[in-house]
Amino acid sequence: MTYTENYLSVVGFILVGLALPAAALTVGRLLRPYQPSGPKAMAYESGVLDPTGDSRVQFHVRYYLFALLFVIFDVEAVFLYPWAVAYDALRADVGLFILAEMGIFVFFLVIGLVYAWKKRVLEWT
Amino acid sequence: MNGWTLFGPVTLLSVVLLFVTYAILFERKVMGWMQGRHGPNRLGPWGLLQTVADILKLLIKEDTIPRNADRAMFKAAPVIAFVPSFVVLAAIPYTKGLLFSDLAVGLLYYIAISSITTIGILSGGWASNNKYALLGSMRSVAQMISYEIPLVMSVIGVVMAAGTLNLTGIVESQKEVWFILPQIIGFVVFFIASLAELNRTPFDLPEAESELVAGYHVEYSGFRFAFFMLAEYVYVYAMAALTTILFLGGWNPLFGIDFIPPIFWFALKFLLMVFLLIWIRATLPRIRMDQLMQLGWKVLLPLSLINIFLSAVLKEVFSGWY
Amino acid sequence: MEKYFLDYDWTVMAPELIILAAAALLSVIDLLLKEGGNRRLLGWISLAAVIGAGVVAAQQLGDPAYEILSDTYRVDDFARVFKLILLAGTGLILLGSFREMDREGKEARGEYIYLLLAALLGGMMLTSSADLITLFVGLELLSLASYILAGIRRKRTDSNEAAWKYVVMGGVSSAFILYGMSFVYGLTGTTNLYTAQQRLFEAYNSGYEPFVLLSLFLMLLGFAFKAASAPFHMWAPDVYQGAATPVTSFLAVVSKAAAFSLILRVLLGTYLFLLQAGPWQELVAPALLVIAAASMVIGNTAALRQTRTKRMMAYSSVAHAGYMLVPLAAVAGAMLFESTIYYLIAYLFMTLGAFTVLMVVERETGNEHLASFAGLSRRSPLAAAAMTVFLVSLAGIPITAGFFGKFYILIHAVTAREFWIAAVMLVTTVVSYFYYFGVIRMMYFRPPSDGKKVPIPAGAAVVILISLAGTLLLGFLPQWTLDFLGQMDWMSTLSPVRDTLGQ
Amino acid sequence: MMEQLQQALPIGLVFSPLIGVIVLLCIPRDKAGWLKGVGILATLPPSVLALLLYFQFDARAGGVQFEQRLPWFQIQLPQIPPWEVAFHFGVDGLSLPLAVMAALVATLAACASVYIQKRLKGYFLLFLLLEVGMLGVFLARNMFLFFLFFEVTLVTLFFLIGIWGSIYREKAANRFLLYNGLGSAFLLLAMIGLFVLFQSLDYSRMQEMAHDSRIQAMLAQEPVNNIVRGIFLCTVVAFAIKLPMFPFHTWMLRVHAEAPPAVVMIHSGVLLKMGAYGLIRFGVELFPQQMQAFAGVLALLGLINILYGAALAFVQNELRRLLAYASVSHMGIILFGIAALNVSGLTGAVFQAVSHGFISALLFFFIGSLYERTGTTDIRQLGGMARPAPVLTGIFLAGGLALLGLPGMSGFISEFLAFLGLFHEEPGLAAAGVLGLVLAAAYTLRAVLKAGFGPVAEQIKGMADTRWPETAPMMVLLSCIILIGVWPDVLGEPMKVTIQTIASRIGG
Amino acid sequence: MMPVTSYLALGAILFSVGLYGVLTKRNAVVVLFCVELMLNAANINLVAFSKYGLYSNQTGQVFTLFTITIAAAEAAVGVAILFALYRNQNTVKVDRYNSLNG
Repeated sequence: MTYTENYLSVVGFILVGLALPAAALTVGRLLRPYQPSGPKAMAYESGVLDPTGDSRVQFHVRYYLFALLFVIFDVEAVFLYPWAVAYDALRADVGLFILAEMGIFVFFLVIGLVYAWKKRVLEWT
Repeated sequence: MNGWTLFGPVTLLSVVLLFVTYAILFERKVMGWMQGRHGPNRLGPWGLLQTVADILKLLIKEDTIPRNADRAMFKAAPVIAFVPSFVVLAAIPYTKGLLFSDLAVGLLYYIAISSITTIGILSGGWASNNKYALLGSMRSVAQMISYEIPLVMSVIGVVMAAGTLNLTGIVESQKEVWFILPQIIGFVVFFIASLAELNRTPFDLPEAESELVAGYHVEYSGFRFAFFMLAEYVYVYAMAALTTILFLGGWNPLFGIDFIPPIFWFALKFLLMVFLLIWIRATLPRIRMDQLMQLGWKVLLPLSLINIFLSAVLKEVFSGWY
Repeated sequence: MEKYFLDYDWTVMAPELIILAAAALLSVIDLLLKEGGNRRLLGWISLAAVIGAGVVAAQQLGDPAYEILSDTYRVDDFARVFKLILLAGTGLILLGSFREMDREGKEARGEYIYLLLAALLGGMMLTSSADLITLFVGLELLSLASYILAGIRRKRTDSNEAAWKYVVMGGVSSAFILYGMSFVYGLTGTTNLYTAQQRLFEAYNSGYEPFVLLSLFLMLLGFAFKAASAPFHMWAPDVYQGAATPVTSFLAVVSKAAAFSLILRVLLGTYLFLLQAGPWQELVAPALLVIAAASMVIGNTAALRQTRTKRMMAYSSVAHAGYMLVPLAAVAGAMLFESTIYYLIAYLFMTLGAFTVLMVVERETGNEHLASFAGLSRRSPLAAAAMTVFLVSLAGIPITAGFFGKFYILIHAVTAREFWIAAVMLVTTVVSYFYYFGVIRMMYFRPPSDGKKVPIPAGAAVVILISLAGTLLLGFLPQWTLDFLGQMDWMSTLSPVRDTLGQ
Repeated sequence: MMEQLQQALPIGLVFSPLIGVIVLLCIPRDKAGWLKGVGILATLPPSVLALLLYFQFDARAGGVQFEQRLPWFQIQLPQIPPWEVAFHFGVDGLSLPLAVMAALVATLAACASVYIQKRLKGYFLLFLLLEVGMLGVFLARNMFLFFLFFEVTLVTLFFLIGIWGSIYREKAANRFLLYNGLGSAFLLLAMIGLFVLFQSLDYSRMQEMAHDSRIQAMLAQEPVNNIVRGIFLCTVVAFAIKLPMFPFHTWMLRVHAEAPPAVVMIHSGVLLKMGAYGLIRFGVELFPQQMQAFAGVLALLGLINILYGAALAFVQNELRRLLAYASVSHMGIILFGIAALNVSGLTGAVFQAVSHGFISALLFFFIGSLYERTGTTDIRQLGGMARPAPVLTGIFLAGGLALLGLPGMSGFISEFLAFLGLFHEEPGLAAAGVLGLVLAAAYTLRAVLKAGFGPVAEQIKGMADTRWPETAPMMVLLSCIILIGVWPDVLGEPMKVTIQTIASRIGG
Repeated sequence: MMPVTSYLALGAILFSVGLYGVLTKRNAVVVLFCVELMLNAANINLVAFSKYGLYSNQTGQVFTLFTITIAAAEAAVGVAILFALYRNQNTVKVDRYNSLNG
């Protein structure tokens, strides 16, 4: 299969993937009842009263901290993947230096991880 | 674009839907047995039509949307969650010939597309304008991104060993020995992380009924709810397939028993993985949020990093072995 | 033949490696030390590393230019001299702020030190880069560390705001630089500065002039920001005011020096062909001259209105950026490198000295309003005298470093026949007398608010003395520095290293 | 050996006040007596050395004497040989009288500093640095050095005005800084321009080049001559501010009114003369053609200075302001002399510079003494001073007479020479200028009579007369004035050759 | 050279949108997004050039990897600073950040 064909197939998957919900929801609309009423449209909180206050409350900062950590380590993976793919070729080419190099790279990230660990960023409290 | 381009996905979709239908039943049955009860057994022989009935029920259920919800986003969220789960399947090879697209970066493709679902979950929770839903979706996102890191890192050992990101290539390179052996650490990390990615017990905190009512889909009903569930089970399918490919040698036969066709080998291993997932669900209790995060960052991530270097060392020691 | 890592002479990177190792080591030690414990050790280690790196860099001065890592990293005299400036600046800041950071934020002291080293490392990479990628990475390492440093007093709103403004504006300027770089790459297919020069020349001659110039001007906008020169100086006053004083002096001295090395390297390394091709005289030089003149005018006039010393110093640093751009704008003069670097060295001493005194005063009075300096001549005659010398030097009055530096730049401008920029320089210098002498007036003419002595911590005292000596020596005995700069091989900056294997 | 010592005379003279600086640094701040004593004593070596220089100077030989160069630094330049700057000092007929005058006035001003009350240590330190600056200005043989010393006087004077001045001292210091800073900027520009033109800043070298006919021809060509004109204008403006010439004079009024009298002695007596010196040294010597073209304007400005200063001096009641306007007026006479561009004019200008130096030093010494006793310098409150303080009034009278140019005193000689010079060139303007002399008589006598005679005013009833420590310095100044007045050659002889050389070069 | 024009246009549009957003948006988070948008505009250019440039090669993509990393780090730093600011100021409205002035 060629490069283009491979991705055409992916496009096919996307189309089919979109078609299923479209079809199912259309069919569902024909079949299901529609009787909206006040309490039904109420957001669920205790089941009796309207929800108190805005639900979009301020999140705890830890969510953001984990998001940041994620970004950093995900980007690390960006470098690890090409390296891993080309590992054999590079190993033959420049020897174990290639390993040492990645070792240095990972070492610095580990320092970052240890830092976060030590600063209790990783605690979910 | 030829016929296969659309026909293939449609066929696969049918297969997947079938799988999901019976995977749910299977799960309930297995859990029933394990817990010393029968599980669904009323509809159809052996309860075979139970899930079908459930689906039909969902189809005719009223679709309520909360007053304060962000309607457009509320409607779009299940679709955003579901579509990627199906699109990732494009890259999965079942045998050497049976595959939909042979992407050179198949593994990366899988990881990249699958993370889009997170957005669907987050927008669903946000659009519901409900505290439980929002909290559930935030937890879900936190969990998914936390475990995506070990997931991604644990595969690097495999990539190093195979020297390619192409999934067919990875299976081919397991002719001699499956990666589950040399990459045992990677496998363990990968498996645990995939459990978490699937939001399955013991990592099903985002939808923990006892804590959060039902998590991010608390306000969803009818078929919109169904699509969230569908997405989860399609991911079970996809993840089991991926694990099979990455660590269990895909369609490669065991002990050279090659009279069994490769597709059956694949199916066997795949079903084993599915069973394993169900088994764990029935066995383990749910863990706490803080334990969850610490496990991901403090245990799995370092392990997967170590695994990378162990793989390299292994390569040095056994160079020429595979 | 391709060369691989171990074939290179890694010793040329020794200064960078020392700093890198120190930064890594310090961050680990900082984690291992007890929280709230004494962090004095970190300061000493960092200082030792900076001095060690400086010694190594100094020993390499005069060696032939050398390129390492597939021609992406270039160690020539230009880079070495700039590295020495950066190291000296950082070393003095570290020494001067030993006590200061204890007070400003005990919890962030370790971070402060190794972020400073990280920023320094970024600056050193920047000066040595011969490749757009390394250049950009170095620049961002410097910038990112600086953003955090600016906000290191995280309990204080002004510090946070400073960091915020810095990160947004810095991000935009990085985007400009990167966008410009993308065009360079598109036209040349290479990220090597010197290869790009030849190919840009070809591209220029085959109908892509607009893109060549576009890339240059986009980058120039970004560079103007990094050097805090007009028209992108707006961040400077806010950031300088909000950041802790040692950080401010880092931004004012080290960051600026690095920015100038960047500007010189890119413009002279990659775009020098425009000089022969024509548009330099028509477009580039006027643009640079306008930037320089605008910086001088805006910096010096805006500084007049300030009542906070740090904001005043920020505008003053904008003005000094303008002065330092003059040699490059008047590229025809032949003392381009010498005059720029002489001024940078002078600027280093006088600005650092002034900021250290400012820090001492701020420490005692609790703020950095101009009024805090009232009666300093009574409260600490020596600090006041030193500050006077620094301010007089900043104002460019003989026999100080600032005068000689300006004088040198003026000669350069006049020999390049750029008379009007010389005139602007002089007039704005006179304007600057007002605010510099405004501080002096406070120190000497106004009575102190209370008669208490202002204590000067030992580290700060040493920095003040070194800066004082530097300021006076550079003004009074310029010959040493002139000789030193005269021996450097500047011309190698302009052309690629032909023979990296040393065969 | 002897010769070497003689060679080192100018440099020794310039830096001799530094001995005092070092000694002062060692004295604790609260020992007022010691500080004053050392401060005054420290100004003696320069005076002694200056007199030695004067007597050693070979008047007949003319030219530059006691020349000494100590290498300092050099800047590598493209194409042309490196630019060497040296510690290059020496005297010629132009600088000698001014240097001697400066040293003497400085000593006497130090004596007048006994009235200073606060922060004595800082005061004398700055005072001595100021002396270094002004001696350096007159003795430097290199424009770069000239500029450096010029700036030293600027900074030190800023502090002296700003800290020890009277009520509006800060404003005065600011104004001083702004104008003189601008002047220095122009001077710097002119200096760099001159360097580009002549590729050297040595006086001798520059003069040589300026009078080389080939170079003159080159400089007269189209694009270059505009640059030359620009540089010339920069030079003129720089020194016009210092002098001060008419539109630039306001800063100087404030300084006169606000600075402590001892500082004004130096300022009015010496520092203003740096403007005159610079105009002759750089304007006349280096730009003969431009100067000739400009002479008419210069004379006109001089006339304005004379008449404007005199007219305003006439209506002042405050003695300091009166003397400030009188200074403006007298500086106009210097401009006349320079504009004449001939031997008598230039001689007159230098004579006027020296003589006015002594006269205004004397008058401000008087004002210092007066203010110390009465707390006022307003002539309306000072009537009948002669009765309680006859000596002081006598000195005031003598100074006033010198100011208005009474024959037998130095002012007469200088005014006579300057006007004589200009009559040759611009008779009309010179005639108009004579009006200024009449006005001078009027305002001087008005002030002297009003303050010294008539009924005794309330405030000064109990005032004491001067004692010898104050009288003696004033007498020294007065004797200098009279010495020059009765024996002009004492001043004229050393400068004769130099002035003649300058005049012959410009063809005057 | 036809295809590259459209990529360049896309890049230019993204860059302009980002710049516009930085200059006009009042929400601090959006401002950060806009900065990222500008950086990504440059990435689009780089990748486009690496395929369709005058000299097409892989360097552009390598460069892009680096800039993505840097952009991520910049976003991380930006968000971290924003937290600190939010904690002290309790708002993400940029025009409320005005404690710095002369």
